[in-house]
Amino acid sequence: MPINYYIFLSVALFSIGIIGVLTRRNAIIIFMCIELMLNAVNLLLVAFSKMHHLKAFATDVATKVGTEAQLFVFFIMVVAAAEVTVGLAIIVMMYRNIHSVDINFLNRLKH
Amino acid sequence: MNAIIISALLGVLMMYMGFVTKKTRNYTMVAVIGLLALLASIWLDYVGFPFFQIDTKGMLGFNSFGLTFDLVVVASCLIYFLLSGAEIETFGKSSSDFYALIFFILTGMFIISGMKSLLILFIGIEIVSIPLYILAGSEKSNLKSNEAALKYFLLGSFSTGLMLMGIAFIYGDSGTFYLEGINIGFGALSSMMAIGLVLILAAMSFKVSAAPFHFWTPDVYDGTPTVFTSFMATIVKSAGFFAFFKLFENAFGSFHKHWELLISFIAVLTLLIGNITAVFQQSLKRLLSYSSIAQAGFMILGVYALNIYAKQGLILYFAVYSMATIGIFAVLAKFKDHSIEAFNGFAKRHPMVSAAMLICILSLAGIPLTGGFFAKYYMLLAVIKYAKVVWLAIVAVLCAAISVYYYFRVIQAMYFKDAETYEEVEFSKGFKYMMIINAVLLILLGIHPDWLFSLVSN
Amino acid sequence: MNKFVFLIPLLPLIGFLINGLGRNFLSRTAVILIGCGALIASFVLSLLLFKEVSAPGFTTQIINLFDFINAGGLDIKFAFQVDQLSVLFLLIITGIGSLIHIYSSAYMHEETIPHYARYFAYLNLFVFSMLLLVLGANFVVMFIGWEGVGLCSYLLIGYWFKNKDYNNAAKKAFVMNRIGDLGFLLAIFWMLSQYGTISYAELFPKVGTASPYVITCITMLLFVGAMGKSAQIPLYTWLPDAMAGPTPVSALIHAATMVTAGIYMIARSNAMFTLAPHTQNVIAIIGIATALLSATIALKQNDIKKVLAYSTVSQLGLMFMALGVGAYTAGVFHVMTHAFFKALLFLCAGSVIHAMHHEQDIRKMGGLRIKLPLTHITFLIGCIAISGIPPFAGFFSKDEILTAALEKSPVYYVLGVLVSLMTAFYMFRLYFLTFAGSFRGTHEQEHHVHESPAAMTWPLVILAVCSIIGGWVGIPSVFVADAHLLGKFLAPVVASQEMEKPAVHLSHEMELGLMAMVLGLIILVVFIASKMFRKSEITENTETGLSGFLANKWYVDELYDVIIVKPLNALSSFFSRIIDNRIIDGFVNGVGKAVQFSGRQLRLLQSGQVGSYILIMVISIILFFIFQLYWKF
Amino acid sequence: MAMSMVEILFWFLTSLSIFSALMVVFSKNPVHSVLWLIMVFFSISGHYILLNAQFLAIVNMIVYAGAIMVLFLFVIMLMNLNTENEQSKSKWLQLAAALSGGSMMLILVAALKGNVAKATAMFTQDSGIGLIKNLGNVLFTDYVVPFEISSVLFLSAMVGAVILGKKEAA
Amino acid sequence: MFAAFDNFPALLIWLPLLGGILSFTIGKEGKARMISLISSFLSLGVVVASYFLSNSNYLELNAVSYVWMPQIGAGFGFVLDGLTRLLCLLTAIAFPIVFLVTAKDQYKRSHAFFGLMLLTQTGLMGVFMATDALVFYFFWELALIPVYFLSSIWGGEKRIRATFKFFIYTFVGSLLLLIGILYVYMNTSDQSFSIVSFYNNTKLTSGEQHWLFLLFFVAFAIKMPVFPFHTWQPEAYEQAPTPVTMILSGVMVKMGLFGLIRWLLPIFPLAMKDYQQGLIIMITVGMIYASLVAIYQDNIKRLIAYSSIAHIGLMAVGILALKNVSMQGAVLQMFNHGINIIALWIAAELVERQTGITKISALGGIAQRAPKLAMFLVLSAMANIALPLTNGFVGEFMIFNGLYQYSPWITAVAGISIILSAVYTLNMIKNVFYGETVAATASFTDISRLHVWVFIGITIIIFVLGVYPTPVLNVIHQTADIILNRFN
Repeated sequence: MPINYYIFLSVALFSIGIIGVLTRRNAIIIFMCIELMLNAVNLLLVAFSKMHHLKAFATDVATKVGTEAQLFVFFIMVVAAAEVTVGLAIIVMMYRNIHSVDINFLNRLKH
Repeated sequence: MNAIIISALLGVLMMYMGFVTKKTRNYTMVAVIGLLALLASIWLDYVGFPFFQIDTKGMLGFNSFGLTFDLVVVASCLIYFLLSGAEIETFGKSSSDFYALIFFILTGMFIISGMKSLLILFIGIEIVSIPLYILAGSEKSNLKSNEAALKYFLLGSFSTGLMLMGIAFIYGDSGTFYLEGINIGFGALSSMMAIGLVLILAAMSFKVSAAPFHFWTPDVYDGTPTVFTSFMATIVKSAGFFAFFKLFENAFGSFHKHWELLISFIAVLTLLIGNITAVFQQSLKRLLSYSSIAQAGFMILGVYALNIYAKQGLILYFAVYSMATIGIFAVLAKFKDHSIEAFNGFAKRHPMVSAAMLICILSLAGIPLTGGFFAKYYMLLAVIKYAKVVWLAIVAVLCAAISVYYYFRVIQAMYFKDAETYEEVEFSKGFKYMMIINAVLLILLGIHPDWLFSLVSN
Repeated sequence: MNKFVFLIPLLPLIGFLINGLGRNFLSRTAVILIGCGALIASFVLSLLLFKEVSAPGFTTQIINLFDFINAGGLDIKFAFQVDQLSVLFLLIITGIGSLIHIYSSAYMHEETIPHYARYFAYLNLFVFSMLLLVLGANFVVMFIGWEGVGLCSYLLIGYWFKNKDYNNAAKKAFVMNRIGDLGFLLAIFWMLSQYGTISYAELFPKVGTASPYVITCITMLLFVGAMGKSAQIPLYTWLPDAMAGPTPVSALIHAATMVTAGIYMIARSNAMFTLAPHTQNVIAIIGIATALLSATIALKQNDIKKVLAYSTVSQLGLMFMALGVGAYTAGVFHVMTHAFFKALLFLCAGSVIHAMHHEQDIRKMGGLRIKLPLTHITFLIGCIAISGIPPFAGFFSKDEILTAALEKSPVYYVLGVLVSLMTAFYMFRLYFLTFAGSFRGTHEQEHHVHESPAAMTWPLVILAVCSIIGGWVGIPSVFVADAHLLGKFLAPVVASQEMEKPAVHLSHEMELGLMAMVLGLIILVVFIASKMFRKSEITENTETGLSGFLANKWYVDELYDVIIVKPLNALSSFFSRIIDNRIIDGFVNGVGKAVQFSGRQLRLLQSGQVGSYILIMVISIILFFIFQLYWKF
Repeated sequence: MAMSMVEILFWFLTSLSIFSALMVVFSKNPVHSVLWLIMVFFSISGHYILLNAQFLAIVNMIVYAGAIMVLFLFVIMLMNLNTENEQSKSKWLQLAAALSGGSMMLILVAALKGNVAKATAMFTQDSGIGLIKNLGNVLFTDYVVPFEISSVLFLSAMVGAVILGKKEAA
Repeated sequence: MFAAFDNFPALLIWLPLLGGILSFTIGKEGKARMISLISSFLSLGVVVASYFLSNSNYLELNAVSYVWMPQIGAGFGFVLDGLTRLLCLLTAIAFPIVFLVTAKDQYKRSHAFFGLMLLTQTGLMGVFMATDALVFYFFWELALIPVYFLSSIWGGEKRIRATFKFFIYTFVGSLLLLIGILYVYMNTSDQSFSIVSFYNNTKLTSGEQHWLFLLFFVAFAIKMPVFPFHTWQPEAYEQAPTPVTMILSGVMVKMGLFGLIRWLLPIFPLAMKDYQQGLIIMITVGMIYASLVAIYQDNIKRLIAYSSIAHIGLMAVGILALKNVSMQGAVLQMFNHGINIIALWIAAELVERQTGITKISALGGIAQRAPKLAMFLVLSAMANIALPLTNGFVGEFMIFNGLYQYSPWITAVAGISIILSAVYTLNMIKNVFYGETVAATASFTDISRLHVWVFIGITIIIFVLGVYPTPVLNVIHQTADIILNRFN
């Protein structure tokens, strides 16, 4: 499979994530869509990792090129986990106060 | 490296302070002492005595620019603690946790200051951002604070997504996360690189609240408890700019020509929106958030120019802008009413504090003899040096003139107007002296900025 | 003697300073002593100087006092020039000035001491300025005096400053003078740039080096200056209004001295004017036109001072005509004789007004010859003199002018004669209305009418004597050959104008014949006037038709009001209200408002909705993509 | 042209992930969204395996699909959001959102169509960098500093969760 | 920074600065007043001493220089050459006059008032003496800020708005100036802000010079102000407290003219040549315009403000004509105008203080009640409209003379302003001082002995310079020579 397919796939997922963020009003769904975007990135990074690895592999079979991207994905997951913790805590806190997670109710602060 | 480890340890220490003592005053004391230690350790690092020698595989590296930045950050933070410590203490027992979070944020900044890889940048930015979401929502029963936290969180994660996508594309194009690696071998801008660049630019613009990615700023700053707004709007923003600058200098410097127009557009937009929208604000807190956008517009000029003047100027700008804004916020935090009218006749009631605040405002407005002048001066110099076209500089100064309009509204309220009813605000002696010291420092930086920026060598 | 020339102007200046600064401390006598004393001392010095100058072998003396302006290639010295012309004017100024000072000491007696002192101070300052004007060795010093006399004229016209009309008159005088001054100033600059010098001694010898065009322009500009100061068309309207000042002031400033400054200036720079025939024509035409216009106006005026004022304008017109036809000596001669008789007439008028308690309307006078015998006699002498009846002074000077005019063009002559006739008519109308017939004022006034004190009458007598014999220094060659003392005296400073083609070459017989004819006409006119006005009754009915037109001074003031004053005010109000407040300031404020407005609008973008924030971010990123990827630059 | 097994798998996973992603966005019920998202994660893990990144595939399943999504589910249940009561945004806003998301994709695709790397075949054999042995090795040698640093992140997240989670003292 | 107190420029900066800080901190009204008086008189003494004890050689521009920021080529350089000397003298004279005139006035928080006044003086002195562009800019702003506070705190009814407009307007100008300075600095071969480098070591193309010229000019034009940048002025003058107005119109507007001479013409000679005609025409039109507007004004302060616009325009034209005579004349006139207009303001202030009115049509007859005041007013008004033998005449004569060499037509048009100035000045005198007294002026009392002495001092200056300007001209001619040499 050419790398472009992966690029297009992850771009598509990314865009779907953005559309989700834009169209939904539920904070949790929005957050999920953001996670979707992150996963698109992860997929792309892994694909690129493979691509660069294969390029290097052609000349050097012991090459480690590509490792860094996979580790980056690992770190993204780590960070995402931390983010989810905090994010959900915030959403829950919000819910406690206004009993809703609709972002359209976030309108006390404007202008 | 000193700074990262020590501040992380300090963070952990502060986490456990809550178990050691219940006296909130002590938290501040420990934090301040910790900061002093941090300052000393960074200074030692700067003069060439690092405590730790860790092989980071070239992912972290400290130069005079980064270390000077660290110094500025710690110094500003020191002032912040001294001025606003009392406000943090009002959070009671958990205030030690907030100190911990702030130390973690500082760690993130030090990581950013040494970053040489996109991975480190990403981790650093997240370390800074995640505690900030919490700080924004720290006033749990306050709906505004909730709202600020959620807005900040959602928008922040979104921008993180954008940044990561950008990083992915840049990796796809260059095959490395090292900034130097990205920088070499790219004469022409491939489409992948261009996309990555735009996405990262957008994400970084978001972090430094540059238009059109600034929308979170006023709302979040407004909703966040004032004492943390102060931290967010100053020290954190400096870190954002540092990352912005360092990233674009080290990773994208070689194809500067390809993105200068885009960033100049962002700069102009930021300047215009920040300044013009600020004109109509009635709340000082909100005004300061817009002003922070406006100041960001000036700092972007430094990113636009990417030369030694920009480097030196940004350091100066960070210091001066942080000190001035922290000073104003520290006073504002004592008020319940955040409208400008609340300051009517303030000068008569508290001449010392208002004089110090006046200096801060003048500095923000960039009036000579205050550090703010030289900060702006350096940005202008950098732009003129880089571009040889001055339209950007002219736009910037016209916006600076607009900024005078709203900054001086505060001065007018303090000095020229009288209030019939006013909120009684108490200032401790220490606070007053600290404000004065802060103001004096601002003036000193306005006379001899070279003391600071000469720390940055090329 | 040269070393003391500076004292001549300095003494009045000192008088001014002492009287001006000490007005609250000095006694009335001290004021008089200082004020008059300074002038008399100056006069004595002038006499001494005259003696020196009139001695044979005298050459022009230049006394450099100090460098006034010496910068950037501009070298202007504060210097005096002593020659025949300046000495002549010195004598007129200090002589008549002294008399008027003495006269004033009695005339102004009603004023309180500070104001009395102020009056003398102004008068002294005036004399100082006038002396600077005539003594100056270059145009700048002349200009200093020139504007100085303007200032004093302003101050003295507005001397009774409580009265708004007087202030307006004063302002009008100053502003009109300034218009002329601008012309003068431009001429000075032009001369400076053309010749590099404005000192007479250096300038006049090289006048010819410039092109005729330049000379014409410079002389025209100088003449504009003269117009303002000497009240010629179109800048004459201030002079009748200037009668608001105390009468001695009118006599000194607005009859005898200041208004003749223009004549002095042109006579002084005759070397230049001689080379500018076009200017000369203009001067002659404007001169005669002014003379005619104001003479007609004078016919119908009822204010004793106004008649004299228009008469002055008319006489000045005649002088300018003389200058215009190249008869500089005649012009200066007429300045001198006019100074005598017009000062005399004004002082007499002052005496009348004094006696009548500030009544100036001749319709309310009449029959004063019995009550004021001395004034009556001297006034009559003045009238005869001004009407040009020999052997009184006016005859000689006027005759000389007319003769010169005839040589240039018969038109000038005829018009000049006409002016003379009208002069005789309105002067005798004035005389008869004032002194003949019976008293027409109130009984109370009649009761109080009395002859003026000696300090007022003695100057009258002296001036009357001068008015009689003053003309004898210029006896035309028709009567006695080679008897024109003044002509001989002034010869060194007045370039003889070469007549290219005299229009009419006069034989002595013809000259005598014309003289006799004119004289006959004048006597006829006087006779008519006596018939008409000797027993006139008060006519209150308003004048209509031509006489109304004349009584209203040809409506010139109204005309100026419509074409200059009103448009200027309208323009200034337009500039102030519309352009300045609305447009320029409106723009400045508009920028501020625009910023505020856009601030108000832009903040609506900050809707508080996370969704719209993200939408804007995404759209911006899309735009950035398009820009970065597809924008070819 | 016959497709290899791997290719069939690729296209299956691709269509599954895109479909599931769309379902995440368009499901009315939040719980369904979560479930669809888990589906996306599984298909992406499948892609990882295809790309010989086994470690990440496993981590993705355990951490993301397992831990994180459960957390989401948990929260949704806690809040009793298990209904389709979410009001949708205005039609115009949704249209604008879809349009901008779509054009974002279009632009990216258009820009990347002529990419140089297209010729690279992705499924050839490699040295197995995606295996846990290799990655672990690198993570604890070269990447130990970032690894340690991320502990700070977790510490702050922990502190934050505590701060936000605990009841207000006063 | 300042190594020693052994030289005049340093003294002139330090004296008012220390005086200002001292009176700020001392907090007591009487003492603050005393300090400001002493300090201002000391400054005057120093300037006068510098006239006799040092030479005015322009070539020693860097005579006094302290290292400041060597990395960026900025140093605290000051000089007292002829031009500067005259303007410093003006500053040094103006402040004692103002302090004396207001000696009996009460100001709330007067220590701050005097402190700010002295800071303004520091700023002015610095502007005039600076030989380093950055220092120049610094002091340029330093002179502005205290004035902003002075006017906003102690000013009239609409003070905040008017002063704010004034501040922002001039601030925009100075920011543009800053850009210009930075650009020139970038193009100096030795990366220095020193004026010597600006003069001699810059390589600017003609195109660059053109727009740089405009940047500089706008800043100076706003400060002067010339038409059409003037609309801040009438309002600011009207609303500022009179002591401040005196400084503003007497000294501060000279900053713009000074800037033209020292910081504009010599640096951009090529652009100057090209813009000369347009600018001169614009300013000349502005002079007539301002004079006409002045005629319409019914407020003493606004009238004087507009008259000032016209007069300043004349000086600007004199400078821009690039003729030696007119440049010297303009410099001389800067001094003269400062003195004269301060005298006018004193008169206006004294009228306002007693009657509380500045509306011309509501006043009248003051001369009857206050002959001394009337006398001095007429005197200074006459000097202001350049009557011979007053100082105004010499300056205007020289300006017109030089302008004439440039263009007779423009001279003629500019000359109209002489006539118009007579019109509005005399109108003012007529309506305020002459005529019958009105209700507001019925109980007017004459001026105090102190004011008489101040006026006498001013009068002496007016006449000495009007009759014998040579000593002053000797001081300034070298400046004009050197600047104009750059155009040959």
